[in-house]
Amino acid sequence: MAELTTLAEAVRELVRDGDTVAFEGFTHLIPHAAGHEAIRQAKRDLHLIRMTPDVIYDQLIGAGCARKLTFSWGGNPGVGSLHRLRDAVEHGWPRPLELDEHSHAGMAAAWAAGAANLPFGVLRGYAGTGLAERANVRWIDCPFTGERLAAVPAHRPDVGIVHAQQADRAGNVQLWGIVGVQKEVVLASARSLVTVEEVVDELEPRPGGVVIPSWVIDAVAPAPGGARPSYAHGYYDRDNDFYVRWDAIARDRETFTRWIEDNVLNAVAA
Amino acid sequence: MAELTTLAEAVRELVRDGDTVAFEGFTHLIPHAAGHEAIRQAKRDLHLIRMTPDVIYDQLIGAGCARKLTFSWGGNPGVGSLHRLRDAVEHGWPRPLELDEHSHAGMAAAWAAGAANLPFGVLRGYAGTGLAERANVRWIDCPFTGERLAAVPAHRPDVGIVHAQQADRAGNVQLWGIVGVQKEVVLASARSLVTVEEVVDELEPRPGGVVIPSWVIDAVAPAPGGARPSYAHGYYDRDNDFYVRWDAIARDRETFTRWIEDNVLNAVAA
Amino acid sequence: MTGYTPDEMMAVEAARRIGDGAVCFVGIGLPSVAANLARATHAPGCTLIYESGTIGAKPYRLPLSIGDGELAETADAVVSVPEMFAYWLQGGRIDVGFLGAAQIDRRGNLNSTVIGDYGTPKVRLPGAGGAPEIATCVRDVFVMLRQSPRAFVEQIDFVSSVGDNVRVVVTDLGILEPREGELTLTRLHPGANVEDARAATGWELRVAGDLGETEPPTADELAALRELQAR
Amino acid sequence: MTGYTPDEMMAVEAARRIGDGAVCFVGIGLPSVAANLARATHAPGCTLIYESGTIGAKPYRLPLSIGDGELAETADAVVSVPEMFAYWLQGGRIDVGFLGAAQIDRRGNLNSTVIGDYGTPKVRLPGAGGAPEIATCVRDVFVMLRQSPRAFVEQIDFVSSVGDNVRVVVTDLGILEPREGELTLTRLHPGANVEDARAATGWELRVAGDLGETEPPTADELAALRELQAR
Repeated sequence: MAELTTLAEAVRELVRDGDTVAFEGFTHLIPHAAGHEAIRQAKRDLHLIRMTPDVIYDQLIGAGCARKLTFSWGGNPGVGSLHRLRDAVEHGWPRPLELDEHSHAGMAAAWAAGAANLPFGVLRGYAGTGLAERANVRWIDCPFTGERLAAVPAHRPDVGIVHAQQADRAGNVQLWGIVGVQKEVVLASARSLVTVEEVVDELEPRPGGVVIPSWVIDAVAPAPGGARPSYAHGYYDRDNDFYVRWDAIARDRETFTRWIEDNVLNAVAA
Repeated sequence: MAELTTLAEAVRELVRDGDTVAFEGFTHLIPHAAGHEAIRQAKRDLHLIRMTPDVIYDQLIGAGCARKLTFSWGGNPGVGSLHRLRDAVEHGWPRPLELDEHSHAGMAAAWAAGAANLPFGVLRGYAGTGLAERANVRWIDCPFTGERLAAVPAHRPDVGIVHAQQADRAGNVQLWGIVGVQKEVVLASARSLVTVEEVVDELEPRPGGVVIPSWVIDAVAPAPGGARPSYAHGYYDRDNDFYVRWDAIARDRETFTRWIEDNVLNAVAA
Repeated sequence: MTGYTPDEMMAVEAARRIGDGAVCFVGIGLPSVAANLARATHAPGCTLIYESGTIGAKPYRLPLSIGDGELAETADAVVSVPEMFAYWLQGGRIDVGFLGAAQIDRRGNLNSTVIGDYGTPKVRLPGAGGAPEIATCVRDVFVMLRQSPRAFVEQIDFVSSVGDNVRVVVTDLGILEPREGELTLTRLHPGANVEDARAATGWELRVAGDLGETEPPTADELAALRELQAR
Repeated sequence: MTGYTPDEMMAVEAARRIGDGAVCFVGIGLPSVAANLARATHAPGCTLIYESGTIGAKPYRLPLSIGDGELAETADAVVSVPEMFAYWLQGGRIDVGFLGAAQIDRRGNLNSTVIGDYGTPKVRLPGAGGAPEIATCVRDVFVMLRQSPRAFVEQIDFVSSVGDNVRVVVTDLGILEPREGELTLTRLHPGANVEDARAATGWELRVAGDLGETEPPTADELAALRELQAR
């Protein structure tokens, strides 16, 4: 059963230095508040996983929380580069960042395999690409047809963190709109935290709603606005201007550091 | 794009003698009307696939349509045996029936693999059982951990037939309630037919609704009541008494044959 | 309370073994009765999962099939069958899984496939269904099976599922639990004796040194059970 | 109609190549403009799929990200990301997939991963994302890319996706199509000439014997495009 707790408490209890942690969210419900809490608590040596690391991962990396990144597309969507990610990869600042790079299809298969308690996922993928040499991909032959297919190791992070619209008081969670890989992340992770826009008396069944039962979640923490500048379908829109502004903020180490101080370190958890 | 047609026309065009055909439905939305149409059209030498062949498969088998059955549980739920299935297996009446037997988990993995255009599905399964020797199961080693896992060949039938509650006039389909493997069957099959309770102007998004777009379906045919004696969530309930009555009807070859004549051959398609 | 049937004893005893908060994979028949009785009495927080895809079903009436509409209507979530088997069962999310069978051996291996030879069967049974993976993927397998020499056999005709995770066999005569890898009579239901149990077992049945007696169904348990079945 | 921008020419020309009824896997930027323009004009029956999981999205405004809420609200179905990649992309359900890149070679191989050496990059690009499997699983790959010697190179620094299914490259100068396995200039946009195209290509660009000229955007096309972008 999920414990209803605070964000600060949940991050303190669940995330340990050196852990493999996924703050997931595919273009929607990105857990910014939880990422900020990890920066505030100065988590270190994290191996971060996410299909589409964007601004919150730029912040975690620039703040020195990460030693390794498993990902498939790391950019500021519609804007350009993630300058903190690039600085870490290109110049080792504030520390070098090891990359474990996949395709979206490979990452999606790795999440599904993790949720299904399989050691690997299978896909028709990677063939002919440079990722086939760089990524942690191996090849298996179909035992029936002999066809060669790609295999990726399952994602089984220590901690999976996602954001959702609602939880009920028993800790059951519902999200809707674009649902991404959120359910898979919770199921694939040894420990899980779901931050939510609000806690309600009863989850009302909705078209497209995905319900994650309380008993597969470790902690649920209210974090209203916890996806901003990403969005929460039915609650608030994406702050597209912020993504554009982020480019200038992240381009310079000092501007970035000041931004983190002003907006994360000296801010209080929701 | 799915063609909106009649059940008789759809079965005539899509199902050919000797085909591998799945009339699927897991405890709900079982496509009885389509099965009856196949009996009326005297389809022969079919290789039938279904996780839970029940009364409609007993009828198809007893009527001599099938040469082979791929399945995981073949009974009359809550009642007992399928006497026509047993008679075919035990005594070869009206013709011998080859069995290709799996577990539910293996069948589910085979459907998911078929929908995903993979040649095989992987699962932690079959180990230690007699099915491991009897079923078409092979073993693969995880290329990362060395763990041994079971592999099953993907289901890729010639024809997949399912029943759903609604289609719109463009042939998009929605089903809800227990959704089973219906989406996978449509996607895994070379040709597909969806029979529906009704054709509506617009599909209204519903909690738990699964939408299958028109452009992955070959034919949509109205068949009101087409799941009876199974049920269609929101339309009518399961006729539990019929399942009980079926036991006596199917127990005897003559009673069965008369029932098929009276209720299928001399009935008209919806 | 004096009068109760063997089925009632079995359902009550199985229900008692379901902890509050347990996640149970339930089939139709006695297991569904037992799980719903537990939910109606001491274990309101247990979660019922039917392999049709309904997670957290809360049926008011006992379902007649694992696909009853009420299971979907009352469930916390309904998932596809591939997801049920991959993410939930194989994912290791289930605490208790119920199995029945036509035959059981002393290791808890079960046969629900065929009586006689596979190729030329005396009786073709429905088949294994979910059993092979339920038996290995859930933490605790509960078997519910009336005891008879035809069912409790020295050698089963086909291994539909393996007995490694079988924690208890609830019969109409008593309780068998694995002791040093062999199903051993650990309790008798009121009115049954060791001779009955031995006579109903096709192998040389071991009897636990600390053989106990099952609590008969309490008035409350019976009332709850009968109320449930009368709905 | 005389005035239009190179981007408008690219969007219009890409849109024209989307048949009514085509199922398109769409990214953000010009591909999304092109696909939505096709839907608004000659191909109302085309299906737009965004890799965020929205099938049959019908956005009124051009989305700013592949995850815009309007895509989910207007979609026929929203599926999980694993399902999108397994059942729909790998399942072979997509007719047309759009790709962009930082570099392309004469075989249509694309680089969106890194400029320079992988281990010590000059520029770390965002990465391949969906491209490796889009490139191999859809029937027809459309590339949209402004032509320059930095982008159209003899040797790309990293193969993010392979060019086997690239059917057309729409640039700001013209159209390249594979002829005998090599991307060949088959059309010039109005106002561009072969020398421009050669100068903007890092390899010895082949020119088709039947080199044609692209229809300039019609008044209707431009009006529809601008109306779409003004929303």
